[in-house]
Amino acid sequence: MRYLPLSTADRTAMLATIGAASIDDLFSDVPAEAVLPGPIAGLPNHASEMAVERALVKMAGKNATASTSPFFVGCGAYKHHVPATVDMVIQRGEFLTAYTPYQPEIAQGTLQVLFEFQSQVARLTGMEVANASMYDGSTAMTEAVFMARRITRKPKCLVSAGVHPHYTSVLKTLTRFTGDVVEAGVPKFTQGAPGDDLSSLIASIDGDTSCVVVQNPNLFGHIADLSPLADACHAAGALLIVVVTEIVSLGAIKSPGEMGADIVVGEGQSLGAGLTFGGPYLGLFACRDKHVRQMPGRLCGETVDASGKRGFVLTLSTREQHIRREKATSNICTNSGLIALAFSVHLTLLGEKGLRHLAALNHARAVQLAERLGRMPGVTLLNGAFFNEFTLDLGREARPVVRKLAEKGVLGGVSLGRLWPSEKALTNGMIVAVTETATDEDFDAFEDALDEVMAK
Amino acid sequence: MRYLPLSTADRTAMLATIGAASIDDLFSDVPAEAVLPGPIAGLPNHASEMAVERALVKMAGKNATASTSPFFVGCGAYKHHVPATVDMVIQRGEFLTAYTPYQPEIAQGTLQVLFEFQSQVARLTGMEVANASMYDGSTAMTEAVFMARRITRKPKCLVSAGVHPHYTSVLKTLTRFTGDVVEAGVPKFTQGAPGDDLSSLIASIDGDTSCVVVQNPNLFGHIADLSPLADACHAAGALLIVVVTEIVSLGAIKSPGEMGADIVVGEGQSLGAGLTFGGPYLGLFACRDKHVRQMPGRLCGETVDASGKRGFVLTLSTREQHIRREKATSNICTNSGLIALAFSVHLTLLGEKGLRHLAALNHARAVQLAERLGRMPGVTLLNGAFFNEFTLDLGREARPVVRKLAEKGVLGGVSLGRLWPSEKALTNGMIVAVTETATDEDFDAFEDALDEVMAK
Amino acid sequence: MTTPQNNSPQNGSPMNNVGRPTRLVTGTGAVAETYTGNKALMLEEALLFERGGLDRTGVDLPPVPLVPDRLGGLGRDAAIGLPGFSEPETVRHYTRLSRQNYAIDLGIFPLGSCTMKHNPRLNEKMARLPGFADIHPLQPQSTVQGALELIDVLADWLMKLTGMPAVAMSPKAGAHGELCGMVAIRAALDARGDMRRVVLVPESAHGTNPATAAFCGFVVENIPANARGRVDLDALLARLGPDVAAVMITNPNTCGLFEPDLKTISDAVHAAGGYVYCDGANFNAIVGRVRPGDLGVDAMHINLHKTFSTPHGGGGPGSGPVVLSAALAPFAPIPFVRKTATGRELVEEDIAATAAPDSFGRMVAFHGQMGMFVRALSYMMSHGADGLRQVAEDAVLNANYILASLKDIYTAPFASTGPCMHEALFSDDFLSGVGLTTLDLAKALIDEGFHPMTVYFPLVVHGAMLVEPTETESKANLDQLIGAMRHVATQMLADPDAWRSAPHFAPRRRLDETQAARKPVLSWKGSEAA
Amino acid sequence: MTTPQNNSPQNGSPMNNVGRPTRLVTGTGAVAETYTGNKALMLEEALLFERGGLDRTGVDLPPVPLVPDRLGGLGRDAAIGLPGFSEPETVRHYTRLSRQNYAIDLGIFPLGSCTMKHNPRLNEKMARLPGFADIHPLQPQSTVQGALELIDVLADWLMKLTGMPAVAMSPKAGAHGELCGMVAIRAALDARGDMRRVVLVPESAHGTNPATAAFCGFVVENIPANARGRVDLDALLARLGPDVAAVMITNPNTCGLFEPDLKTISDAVHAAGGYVYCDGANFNAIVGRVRPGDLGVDAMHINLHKTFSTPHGGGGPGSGPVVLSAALAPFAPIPFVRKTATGRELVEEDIAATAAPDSFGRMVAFHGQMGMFVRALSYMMSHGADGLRQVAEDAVLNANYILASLKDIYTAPFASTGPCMHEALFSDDFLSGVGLTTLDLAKALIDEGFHPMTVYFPLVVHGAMLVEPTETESKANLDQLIGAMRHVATQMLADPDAWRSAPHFAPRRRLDETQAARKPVLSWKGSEAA
Ligand SMILES: Cc1ncc(COP(=O)(O)O)c(C=O)c1O
Ligand SMILES: Cc1ncc(COP(=O)(O)O)c(C=O)c1O
Repeated sequence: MRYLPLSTADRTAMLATIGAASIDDLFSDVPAEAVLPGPIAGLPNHASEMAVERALVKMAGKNATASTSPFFVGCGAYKHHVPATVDMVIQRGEFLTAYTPYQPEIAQGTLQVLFEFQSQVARLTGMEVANASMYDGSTAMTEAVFMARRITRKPKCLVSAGVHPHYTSVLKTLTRFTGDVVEAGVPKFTQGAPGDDLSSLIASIDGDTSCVVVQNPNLFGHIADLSPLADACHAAGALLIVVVTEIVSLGAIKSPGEMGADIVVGEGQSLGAGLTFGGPYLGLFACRDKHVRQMPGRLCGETVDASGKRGFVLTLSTREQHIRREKATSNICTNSGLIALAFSVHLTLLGEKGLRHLAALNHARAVQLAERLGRMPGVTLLNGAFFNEFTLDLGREARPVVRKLAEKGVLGGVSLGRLWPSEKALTNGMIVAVTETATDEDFDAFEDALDEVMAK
Repeated sequence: MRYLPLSTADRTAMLATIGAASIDDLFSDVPAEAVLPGPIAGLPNHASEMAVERALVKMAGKNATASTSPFFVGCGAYKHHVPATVDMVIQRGEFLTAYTPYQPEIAQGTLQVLFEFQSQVARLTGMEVANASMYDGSTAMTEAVFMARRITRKPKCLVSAGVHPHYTSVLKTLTRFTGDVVEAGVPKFTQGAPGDDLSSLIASIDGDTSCVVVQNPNLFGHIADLSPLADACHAAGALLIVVVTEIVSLGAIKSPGEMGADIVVGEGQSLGAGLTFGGPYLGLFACRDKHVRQMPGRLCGETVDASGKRGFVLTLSTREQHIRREKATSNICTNSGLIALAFSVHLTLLGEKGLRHLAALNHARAVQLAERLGRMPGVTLLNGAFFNEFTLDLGREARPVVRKLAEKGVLGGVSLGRLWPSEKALTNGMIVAVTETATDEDFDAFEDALDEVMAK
Repeated sequence: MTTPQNNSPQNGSPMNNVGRPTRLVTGTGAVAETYTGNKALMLEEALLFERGGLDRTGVDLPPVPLVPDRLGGLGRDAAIGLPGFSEPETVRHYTRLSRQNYAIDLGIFPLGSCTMKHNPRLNEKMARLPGFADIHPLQPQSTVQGALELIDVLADWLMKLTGMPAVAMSPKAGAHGELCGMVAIRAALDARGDMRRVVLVPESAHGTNPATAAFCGFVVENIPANARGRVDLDALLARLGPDVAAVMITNPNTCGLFEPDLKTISDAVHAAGGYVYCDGANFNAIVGRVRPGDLGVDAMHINLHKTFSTPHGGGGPGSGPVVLSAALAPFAPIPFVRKTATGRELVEEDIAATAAPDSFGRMVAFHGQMGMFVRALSYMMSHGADGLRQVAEDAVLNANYILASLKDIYTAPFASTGPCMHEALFSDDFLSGVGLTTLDLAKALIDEGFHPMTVYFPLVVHGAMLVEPTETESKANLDQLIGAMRHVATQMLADPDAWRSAPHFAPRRRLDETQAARKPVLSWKGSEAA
Repeated sequence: MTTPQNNSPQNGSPMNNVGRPTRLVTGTGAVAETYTGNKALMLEEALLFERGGLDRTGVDLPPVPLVPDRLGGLGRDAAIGLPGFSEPETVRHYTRLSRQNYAIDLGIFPLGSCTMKHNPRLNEKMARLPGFADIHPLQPQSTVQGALELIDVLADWLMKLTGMPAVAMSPKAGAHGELCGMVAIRAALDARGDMRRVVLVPESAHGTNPATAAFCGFVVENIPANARGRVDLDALLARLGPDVAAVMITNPNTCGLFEPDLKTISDAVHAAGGYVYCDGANFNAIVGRVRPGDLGVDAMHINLHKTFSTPHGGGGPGSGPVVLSAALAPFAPIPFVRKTATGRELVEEDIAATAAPDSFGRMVAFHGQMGMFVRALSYMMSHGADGLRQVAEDAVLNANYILASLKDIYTAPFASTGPCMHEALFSDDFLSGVGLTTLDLAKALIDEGFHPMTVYFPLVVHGAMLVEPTETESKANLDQLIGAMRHVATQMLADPDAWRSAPHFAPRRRLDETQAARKPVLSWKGSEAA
């Protein structure tokens, strides 16, 4: 076995040192009925690197990859070009194979990266402080709602209908058992502003409301000014939690912080991570300084060493499970360290200049395609304002259309029938995402394929 | 431009420091008639990483890769499975982006690797000392012939007809101008021992002979006992130079050193390098201690530092061009450092145990296919003894057969019509290589395709 | 000429870049400090915010087509404050930072409870195959059959290795897996209208256990350990009753010991109407030799980033699938993969109502840590059933070798009770006389070129040192570690004062954690370089 | 218990693993040496032969089918002596070794004449596309049309950038390119039955120039440099005659200066019946701004591993295509790519007789450094014609910035003659008073975290220091280097004795090169560990 350094001779010598007759002696605590005589049946034995590679390459070959098809799928995961430098950095053994930086003297690399990452996320979201990452956007949102409850000591959480339905159901899974009350709306196909109706959301804020959760751009790609909502929340002593699933949008549109958010959670996948069928992704979590001690997750802070040099450490860990146990702000331990690094490297390569260029490019390309498809017979563009994603009403059930497009080699978007099966009113909706990776040829292929499918 | 750190402001500030009015002032030595007004015409301007990647992926897509076809092509370059660890190591920036170790205090990584590489090559070839690599096997062979002339002070070099014809023509290119006399034979299709006839080679050794160059296994895959040839050379005061193009063979067959070689040159591509359409590959060069000062190329040696710790340095550089200039043993400077590292990592992963297993596997698989194809009507197996490569007489011109096999998606071997166009007697020959990567399905596909082609 | 001024002394005496005077240690002729603060290959690196610029970038992008924007007047006008680097500066920034880290690729990383084993690069290569890395979670399922196959095959391995009938794949890490398991237990209780809410957790448990139980509304009660470092069986049995929803137990436990009574405990808990959650973080000790299913466990998470070699990445990502008993299986979260006539499909919202009526819902958006799944399967296929059994045996052998080789000097609280499993537990009692602690010992090991063991965990042992070598360490490496640990301990007892200030050779000396927490500086507040 | 004995002191006083006593520096309380010899992240690493074993392996292979062998009785029986490592030990061995290297990824690497610029990782990614990395040089040409296209496109870039009508792609490095060019000149002379054999080479030339000329049977004569560091035009013109076959000239030359008279020289050499070989190693200074073809050059090699960013890999591989004038083009080596009606083909042995009757033959087996071709083209396409011009301008700007910022302290032999090109030349004359040399200065820079410049080359300047920053260094990096160089120089003049023993912080102190050469130890002669 190529991964096992011990030779048979080593094993014998070591057993002698230990004073054990056989390896079985070391497992003497295992009750007889649980002892397995030999390798577990029904599983293959060890295999060469060649053989494993052949088998996995075969499996991988059965999937249609984003880069080899005209690709317009979004809804919380976006295909962006990740510079080759990003992968080179995260493959450095010193980053890839390190553990959580528990011994700061020999983990300054990871720690400085986390400090820079936290700073980048805080600035991007327009907040004062960000943590060292959560699992992903959906779990970060749930943590935010719990944090709001801890801060406001109120039970009710209002969730906008524009929030990604997966995110909302993750929240519901846990609130079933925590006594939090969740009121989540149902999206509408309002021409010009698909998704939710902020004014009615504002109307339903009351004295029991701990927080309002809203996504911007929302699931349908619509973008809104959240300032009135923020004011309403604050007037009622509630917190505004803003979810961002396409982080690149913050290179073009006002940050949640600028619009008055108290907590910003996001999915960082767009920068550095790639699609990878949904994971590992990157949960972003940012808030105001005054709330930092109620924050979940790890935090890296600046300090000095014994000789006066600047250094970094994990800090405020009295919030965390390994110290506070059942009183911790969260149970999270392992987070998304390496993806945070990838995010930070990608954002460092972009810089403000590159991020703004990238965001502008995404938006302009999306506008081009939206207007082009919007002109097709039977197709209605629902969005007024949007960033790089928009919703089309196809005037017929969208899910079969998406499948037929795939048969033609075009990955054309996400049908609301898949995401919101319970809402029949949405079944004609298809959400289309456009990034810098889509070429004019991709646009043509999409329009032609859609044309053919709609013709039938 | 993403690779250029200077900003316009930087440039202005620096010109000021220099005291130059414009960048053109710095090029004032360039004669007016040679000054280009602007970017060179007929070439595109800078492009995004995305765009470059798209263009090159398109080009790459036009080639049929070895891993995706039943593959049996050899003749000096072999498809072996390279463990993923090898590529990870050579991508470490500290190895990949270092220069030749001119400052040993901060190049011990490269230097220790070279020392280990030299030791591995010496042991593998059965010699006492090896250098830090040459460009490839063909150029190493030419250097060996020149080294033999320096040692023996004799003009004539006999080249076996079993030597790869590319290698022989590289030698001829240079000897045209150096006064060395090269006598190279023409291969025969001798049943059982295709290639050269060692006894006639022995017969042609005379007092003017500086060296005899022989390849083992030879171009046709045939392996021979070189001891008689070695004795004959030494009796006549000539050196025996042995060329090895499939280095994995030395895990199964007697080393040139054991058979009396004075200089061993080889192509190290089989371990670590991959096919890469012919380059970069790895020239191996080994000899006896007594000849080391006539050796070409860099050498790494052991020494101690000022505090008594063991360390390594480049040594015996008085042989080299940067010191001896026109009297140097060779003009080589940059060699194949990183490929030597890849070779060394792969061989370290294998170890003696793994190398012998790999070699035995290659041989057994080759025997299986050779006997299977040899039984096909109209096909004759020419080899008696061979390692992982053998020659078939197809009873018809082989080159069209190879092309037709390719049309059927099988990369079936190399036709002698391509390598030895001048020798019509060889045109029916096809050289087939078999490595650990070929599966039983590949064998079936090859036989079926050959069957169909031959049927026509 | 501006530069020399920029770099020259602020005052009379020469100062280096980081503001420290550049002394020459007289006599030795050795320069103790350098102008740059670098020491040959030990390189200092400024913050991105100190060196980068808002006008700098390391990417080239196609021009933006000129179209009227549709941002609804919500364009971002104010500067964001994100400095950039050119590509060469970026590569260097992160490469230099990486070199300030210790890692498993550099040497033994014996963090108890963390299973820092070798991370094969084949896994990395496989995870990067476009067929796995470049597919979207919401693509039509017909276009991702290979991905569903991989998840299904991995699930099969996990069920067979644990002897459990079901597995939930989507949890993102161990603690998330615990949450998934405990939520399943809550759902099962609710389904039968059972209001019991107490969860019993051993004192020695990892912090995530009580935190998780509390996170989904349970009330946590500790149960003590006995003198042999195992759960106090009598205390536990005594506490069982109609209010006890579950027991959370770690096996092998966090003292590195096997819980011999687990089966007895499980039976008793089941008899009392509760469930047994097993923390599987230490599965590496028994994989292929013991199936938790045979011990009566109802739910157990598996850290793919421990037992199955996916890299820790400096803190994640992980992956924490949870195997479930027949009693909990119906409540498993969506989505999950199931076979169909033609291939495989995801059970998601659209068909959940009929295909998984009792499912408690989602743990996460999308389908889990695909990138980790590929790595873990690549690892499992490489080892195979035979190799995985050998993994457990070598892991336990290595730990016992360390225990046997150090227990004459190091206090080994439970060594008398027999062999340990995959990790050896020591304490700093033997240093109490000289006023040195586990911390001092850990920092001394840093100078010796090792990552220290887990310190001060588990809490049940004062000054704990938990050493988990894993099976991927050679005997030679263990001998060097043992030699160094014996040397340091011996020297500490002989000359204590020399050992209070380690590390001396690391990029930083001991860091002031108190100051960091008292006035937290958690993000860059200065202004950018340019 | 065997281990502690293995590791414990050989005598009374504690010894560490590498046999040095473990002193405690009293007073400071600092441990000066460690048991392991490691110093935190600076890790010692034994030789493969000391740690590996003949029975150890880091690969798994399918079983060998049982067939009678056909090795003709030539099986290898005796042990070879090749120790192996498991995969984890292998990864660690090479990762630890790598950390003892300096590299461009760590910091500025200002080796004059070597053009150590940033190596983009996009190039690495592209070179690893299976379509380029996994194809055999002897596959039927119909199956490698994309590869032939790449070579053809790259050739077109090289010809346009140099303004030359032909290019030979197969040479494997710069020196090999020189050889190709000089052989072409020999072939051209022979073709016209011309027996001239003298090649004129400036004293300042790189060693490969005279070595190459001699290698293919020419007689080398040096020509002197003038006071301005350029070729002495009069001396050269005076020497021209019927016996002079060629002049080998480097432009910009190895003093980092442009040869303003090259066109004049070329015309004179041609008039005298000779050829002009230009060493293109320094092409980075003029790419996109000057085309050598406009200066009358007949042949020039281009180091793709310098100007076009392919990595040096610790000494190679490189790639040295040679551009050729119309006069030499017919003699170019085979193989080369040419367009056909349907696509592209290789002109090889089979059709050479008709397609390339005057070709002098092969330089190498197969078709050249494909892996480097892909990287170079990826780089050229990224920069484009506009970016490449900027490359030359920034490279020259950076070098002049260094020259201007140091020449008040450092002796700059030719600074008075005007700006330099891509590299700044200094000498250690300014240190002669204190008995310190270029070597001492270089070693001091190692401690400061920089790779030293090229030292003692070119030979025409005593104690030369040739500093080539390249265009991929930021102003901030240059300022730090300048600051450090000023600091070290100032300190050396102030307190010379402190500076004779650097480096102090590198993995090794100064190494004994004399001993290495006097009794060479060039391979491991001991026996393996096990
Ligand atoms: C015993 C134990 N339980 C649970 C966990 C939590 O696992 P994770 O960090 O993957 O959330 C850990 C990880 O350190 C652990 O050691
Ligand atoms: C001026 C000059 N000429 C020729 C060469 C030789 O190039 P290579 O090392 O690629 O053979 C070099 C490389 O150092 C050089 O600097």
